[in-house]
Amino acid sequence: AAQTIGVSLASDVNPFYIAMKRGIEERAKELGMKVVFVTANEVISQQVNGIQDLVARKVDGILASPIDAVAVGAAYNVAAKAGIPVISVARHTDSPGQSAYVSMDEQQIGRDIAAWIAKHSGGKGKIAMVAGPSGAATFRNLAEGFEAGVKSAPGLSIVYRKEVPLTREMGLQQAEDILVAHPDVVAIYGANDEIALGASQAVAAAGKKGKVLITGMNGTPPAVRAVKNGAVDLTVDLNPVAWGRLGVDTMANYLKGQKPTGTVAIKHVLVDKTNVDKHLPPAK
Amino acid sequence: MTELEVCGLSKHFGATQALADVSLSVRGGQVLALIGENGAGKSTLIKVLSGIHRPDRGEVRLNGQPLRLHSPAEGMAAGIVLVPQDLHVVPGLSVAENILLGHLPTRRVAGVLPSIDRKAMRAMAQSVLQDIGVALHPDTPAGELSFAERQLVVIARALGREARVLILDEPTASLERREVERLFDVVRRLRAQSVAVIYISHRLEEVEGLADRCVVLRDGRVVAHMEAPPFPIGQLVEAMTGRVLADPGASPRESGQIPAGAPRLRVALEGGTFECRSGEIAGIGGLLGSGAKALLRRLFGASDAGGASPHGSIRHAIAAGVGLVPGERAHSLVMSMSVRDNIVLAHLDAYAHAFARHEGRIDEAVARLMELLDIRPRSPHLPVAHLSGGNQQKVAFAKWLVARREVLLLDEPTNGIDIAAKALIHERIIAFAAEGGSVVLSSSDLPELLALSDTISVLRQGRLAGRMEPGASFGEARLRDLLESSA
Amino acid sequence: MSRSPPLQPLAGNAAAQPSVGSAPAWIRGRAVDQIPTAVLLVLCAFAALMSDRFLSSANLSNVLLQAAVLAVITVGMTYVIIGGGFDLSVGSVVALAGCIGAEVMLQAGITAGVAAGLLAGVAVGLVNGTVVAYLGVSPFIATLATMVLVRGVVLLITNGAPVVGEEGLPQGFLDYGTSRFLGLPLLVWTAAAVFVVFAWILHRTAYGTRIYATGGSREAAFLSGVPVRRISLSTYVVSGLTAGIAGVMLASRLQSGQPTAGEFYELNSIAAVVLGGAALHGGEGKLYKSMVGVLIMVVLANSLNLIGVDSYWQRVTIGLVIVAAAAADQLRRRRR
Amino acid sequence: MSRSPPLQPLAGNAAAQPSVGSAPAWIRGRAVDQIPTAVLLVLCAFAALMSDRFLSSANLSNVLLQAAVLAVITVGMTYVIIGGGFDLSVGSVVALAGCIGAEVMLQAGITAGVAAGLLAGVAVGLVNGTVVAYLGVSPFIATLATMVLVRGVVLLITNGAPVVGEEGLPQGFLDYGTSRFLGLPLLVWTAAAVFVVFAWILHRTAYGTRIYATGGSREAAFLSGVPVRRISLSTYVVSGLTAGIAGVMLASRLQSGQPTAGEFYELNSIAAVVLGGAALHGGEGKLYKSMVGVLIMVVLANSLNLIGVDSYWQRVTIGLVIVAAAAADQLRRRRR
Ligand SMILES: Nc1ncnc2c1ncn2[C@@H]1O[C@H](COP(=O)(O)OP(=O)(O)OP(=O)(O)O)[C@@H](O)[C@H]1O
Ligand SMILES: Nc1ncnc2c1ncn2[C@@H]1O[C@H](COP(=O)(O)OP(=O)(O)OP(=O)(O)O)[C@@H](O)[C@H]1O
Ligand SMILES: [Mg+2]
Ligand SMILES: [Mg+2]
Repeated sequence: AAQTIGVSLASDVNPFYIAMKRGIEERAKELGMKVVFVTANEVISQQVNGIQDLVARKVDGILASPIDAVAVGAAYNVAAKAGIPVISVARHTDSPGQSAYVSMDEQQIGRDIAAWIAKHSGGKGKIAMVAGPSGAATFRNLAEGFEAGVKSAPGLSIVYRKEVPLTREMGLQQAEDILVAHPDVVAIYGANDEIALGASQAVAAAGKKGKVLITGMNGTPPAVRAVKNGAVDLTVDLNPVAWGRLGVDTMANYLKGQKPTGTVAIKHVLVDKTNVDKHLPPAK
Repeated sequence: MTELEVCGLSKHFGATQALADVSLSVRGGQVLALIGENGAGKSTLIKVLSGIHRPDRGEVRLNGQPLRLHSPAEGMAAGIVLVPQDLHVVPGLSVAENILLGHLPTRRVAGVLPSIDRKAMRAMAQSVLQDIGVALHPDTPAGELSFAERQLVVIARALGREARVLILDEPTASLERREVERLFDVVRRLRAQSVAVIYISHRLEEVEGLADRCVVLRDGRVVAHMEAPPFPIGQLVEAMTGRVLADPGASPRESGQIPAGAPRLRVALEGGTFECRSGEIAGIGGLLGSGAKALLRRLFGASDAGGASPHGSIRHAIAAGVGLVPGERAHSLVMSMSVRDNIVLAHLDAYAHAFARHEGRIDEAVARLMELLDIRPRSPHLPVAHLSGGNQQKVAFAKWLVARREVLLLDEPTNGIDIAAKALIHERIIAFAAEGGSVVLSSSDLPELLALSDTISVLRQGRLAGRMEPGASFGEARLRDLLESSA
Repeated sequence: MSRSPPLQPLAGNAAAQPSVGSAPAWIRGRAVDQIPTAVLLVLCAFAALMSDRFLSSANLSNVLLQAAVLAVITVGMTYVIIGGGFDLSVGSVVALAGCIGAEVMLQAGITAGVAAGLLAGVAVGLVNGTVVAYLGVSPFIATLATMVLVRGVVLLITNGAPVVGEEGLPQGFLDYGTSRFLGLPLLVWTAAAVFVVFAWILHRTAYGTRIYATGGSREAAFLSGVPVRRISLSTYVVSGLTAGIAGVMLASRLQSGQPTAGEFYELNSIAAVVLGGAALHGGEGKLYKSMVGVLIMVVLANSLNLIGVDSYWQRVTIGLVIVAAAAADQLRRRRR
Repeated sequence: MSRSPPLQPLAGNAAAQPSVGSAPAWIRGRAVDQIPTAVLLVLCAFAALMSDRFLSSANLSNVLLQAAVLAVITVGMTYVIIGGGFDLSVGSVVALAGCIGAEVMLQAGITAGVAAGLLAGVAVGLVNGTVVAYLGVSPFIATLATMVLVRGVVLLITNGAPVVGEEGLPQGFLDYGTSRFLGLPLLVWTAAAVFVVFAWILHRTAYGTRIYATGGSREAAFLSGVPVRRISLSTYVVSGLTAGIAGVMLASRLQSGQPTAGEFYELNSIAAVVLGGAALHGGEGKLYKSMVGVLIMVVLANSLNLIGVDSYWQRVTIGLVIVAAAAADQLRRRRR
């Protein structure tokens, strides 16, 4: 019988995970494997329940992007006890139940964004941060890396910091307030592309297009297009589709007995004006 | 000896001075009657006495000690027990639980776990109910009781407490003579046990029969003290209203004419057909829980009343000129809405076009009716919840005078209404019938029922159990026979 | 049994009319009715004190813009709540209307798109109203269910991705979201128009009175010939319609149909209505007061951003201010 | 003017006692009362049919484990709702109790940690209860405010990061979250114990009856000498306490104090109570029925995962099932 992989992503409405889901589905089809998804919506206990449901369902392997590093521990252990391998994708955990990790270095991405801003702002000026949802590990790590990066550039300072849900509306509303409170910001850091796209609208409406750097993250197609037309200045291509594919490959190999050691890394790429053409989504 | 004194009490609500410098006292072994027109401040006074309202000024003393109550619970702890005018029972709880709510008997299971002693609770409830001669099952959910039955539960609730001062606010408003008599027996017994009783009623003949002393309130002030019976009704009325009324208690209508013509209303009941002709006042009599409310609702077209309705729906009934004054004010009035909006609610179509209400015409009609029925205070924008009980009842009646009606269905229409206004409403009812209107009148007040009705149908448990036609024997004795035979 | 001296007429008779309280009491009576407005003014004064940018015209127009969408939703929510109901589905309807509107707009033009968005809102309102008024399901549970269900439908329709098309939404529609008239954004004018129309209906027509009656006492309304079911159904339709309008407005503001748009609008909108002094059991409330409630919510968030309060402290502050505002408003109802 | 035949004694007299319906009616009466249970059974049957793993003992214990935390929260929520209130803050309290509990545990041991968690819950309950019962603020707005405020406090305390310490939480505590007794997780036993204790209190003691009275008719209860304010305050304290217990339980399950834990628990918990047949206006409901409501919610989510329904369709399905369950439950109340 075909092997079944259970998948527990952190969210099913975040474009990043939607793209990852596509990669997983594509690759599993190519390999003749079945996939079933359970949903978590960034709610930790729901993810733990979902993973346990997958164990109860006796899937052959589980791919998960844990919302929190510690909280899924018990669920991972249940899977391990049932002899089901769990591979973390994109977000990691310290659980001994974790069989492998397809990783990203969130802190490093944050530092890279800060360095990019330092370079393009001439190393001077005020920065506003619209960080991701409170308490979410990924965005906490990103923000920490970013703040560390800003600290190492003496001319830069963070004058505004707010944690919000990852929606375009929030990006828009926050940027509107930022531009009133700090008309002289040189850059707005957006925790993801949706926030950056919302911020770009507020900046355009205030007639400051091109005068304020806007950074996003995830490399979603609308954001890459926005980089191309200058509305957004930077996004980070995490290539979630490839990531999903790699997750399935890793799992397939694992099930065949080729156990990877430690982490399987995937690279992130900063996308700005200079390299955007290579990252543009294919026109339909 | 218990003595409750009230010294210089004042209380206002917004612009209304409900009590102004009221002083009185009552001793154990006395029944003090408190009377006054609708809105005179009677309920407000006893709400202060029992801890529901805090006074603005003045003091209440119990046995010489100043009493500062913050809730009825504290009042009860001090021995002051109230039967309020607005009947409140907890619909989801049983009769027994309602009666004993404030002091549920508790036992310990296995010597430790606290638990309600349901057996004791039933027994205690049963004994209080028996005291007032009511055959209600203690396990019946209170929500299923008729209005009068709920009134009895509320009375039983008060009688179940150890009272030093018992306050009754219009306890008999929807009770029939038999229950009234039993209640009086209990009150007299308590008086003999030297409980102090304050008794509020608009049935002045009750005051005569029960009270030892009488205080008259008008516009929040004490206008008369009478220290011993008898209390001639004429004098009481004069003190209440400041006017001399021409014998308001007299029977205002000559019954005995059944108008000719086909019945305008006709419904088949178990046990016979109920009919009412044009120009007829058809009385409905019945003891506790007789099903009068259900019959009136059915005549009105309420879809939940069971049985086919003549008009199909309330909307159609209203359009055909039918109006209903339900026995319960809460079913008739939207308490949070103004007097004005309540009065026109059932006739909005006549007072509005598609895009706006005719505010001017509404103002006119409302002002006219408030004047006519003497609804006080004369502020059309006041929420109905802020009116006194009797004034609310007048609003419930005014609702159907605002547009032309063919049929009026009245359930206890004068419940809680003072004697002058009652005469006025009787006049209106009679005039309405004289102009060819049909009236179906259900009332627990037998004199009222007999005085107004042309025919009286007796209901028992929703069945038509008998009918009294005009004639020589049309009268109280015969009606009583009908009501009580086979009951 | 001697008769004691009868009738002792005491003190001077009061007039037939109960005496009217002193003027100050009257004024006090009105003033406490305006507590929400006072709270709003205090908030604004405080914000102006703490940040000199608060009163800048750019920021004030900002505040109105941010309030516009919530205000339109809250118009419908006020209808539902006065009618004795509750609508948790408005946030999902905002997303639905925005996404369907955007989708249709891409194929058939702006008018068709807007119409489709509003229709989608009305459709959900009809479902809510039918389930509540005719099946008798508790409004909370019925609209919680449609909140989840409609969000699912939006995600299915859009596959979870924003609706923008290849070339973006029609320019005319984007212009609507960014243009101004007499210095104020068109979106603010739209909200004002919606307010005026629905305030008239609620406060000046027979239908409006019937909504109050239905919410105030279903039984009494029923016995006064008010078609209570139809009225309560209609309030959900109004709420669906206004949420639909809000969804289209938000789509123009976000230049796309967003499947995740509108989250938490339901709670904010209900909070605004209650802050405006309406009772959740129905029968009470005024539309303009709900708008004051909206402004309290929006000014609060805006001013905390301007002052630069930390995100976590913002939550604490918002919680405190809401409790304080609501408690102040209760002063006027204190009795007993 | 002839006298017509008088009294026509009709049919047999009914007894003084209201006549008792026929046996079938009685059974019918009871049966419709059990609609939520029937819905749960149908759901389970359907799940068993669609997935052969549903009835496996591993999965059933799974379901109970997943239900445990929500069940404990719902115990308190049932108290609040029967008492005529509403508590939106429970989700935030779960996070607060978990984080404070974990923090204290790391410093002062398990017992102190658990006590601290429960105390934190009780404290929030006291605040809610005071604001609602003594300041007279609408429960919706009061607990919405504390929901936001407490979440802010949690984030401030934890700085947004999970509480685990260097070495993780004490082993004994982690064991509690994973151990079993007689084949069932200790967490399930905890929930069962909480249920039994609070069911006794609610259904067997005078205090319990007073809660029903307060919710059923505040006015009647007040006039009967029930200290309605104290009773309604106490229900919020119970809700805070059970949310605190749930928070500690969840922390043991998540092996950490999570500042974002508990989101949406408030809505799920209220939904469970209402699905169990309680009325949001208070005075009605049974604790075991609320537990049936919890199981409906949990089985629904679990079975959709087992069957492998797409997550967007899951939302649609959940919405439909909730409406259907609630509508079925209304059959028994049909009137007007
Ligand atoms: N809660 C309230 N808010 C505002 N006004 C009130 C309130 N309660 C009573 N009033 C006013 O106080 C006055 C006295 O009312 P009260 O109920 O004491 O009259 P009452 O003598 O009991 O009349 P009735 O015979 O009609 O019951 C009335 O004018 C009434 O409108
Ligand atoms: N059609 C009926 N068949 C049997 N019982 C009935 C019927 N209608 C009413 N009852 C009984 O009468 C009680 C309620 O009736 P309803 O409220 O109509 O009476 P009512 O005449 O208004 O009573 P009251 O005068 O005591 O207020 C119920 O307890 C019910 O048992
Ligand atoms: Mg009174
Ligand atoms: Mg009656």
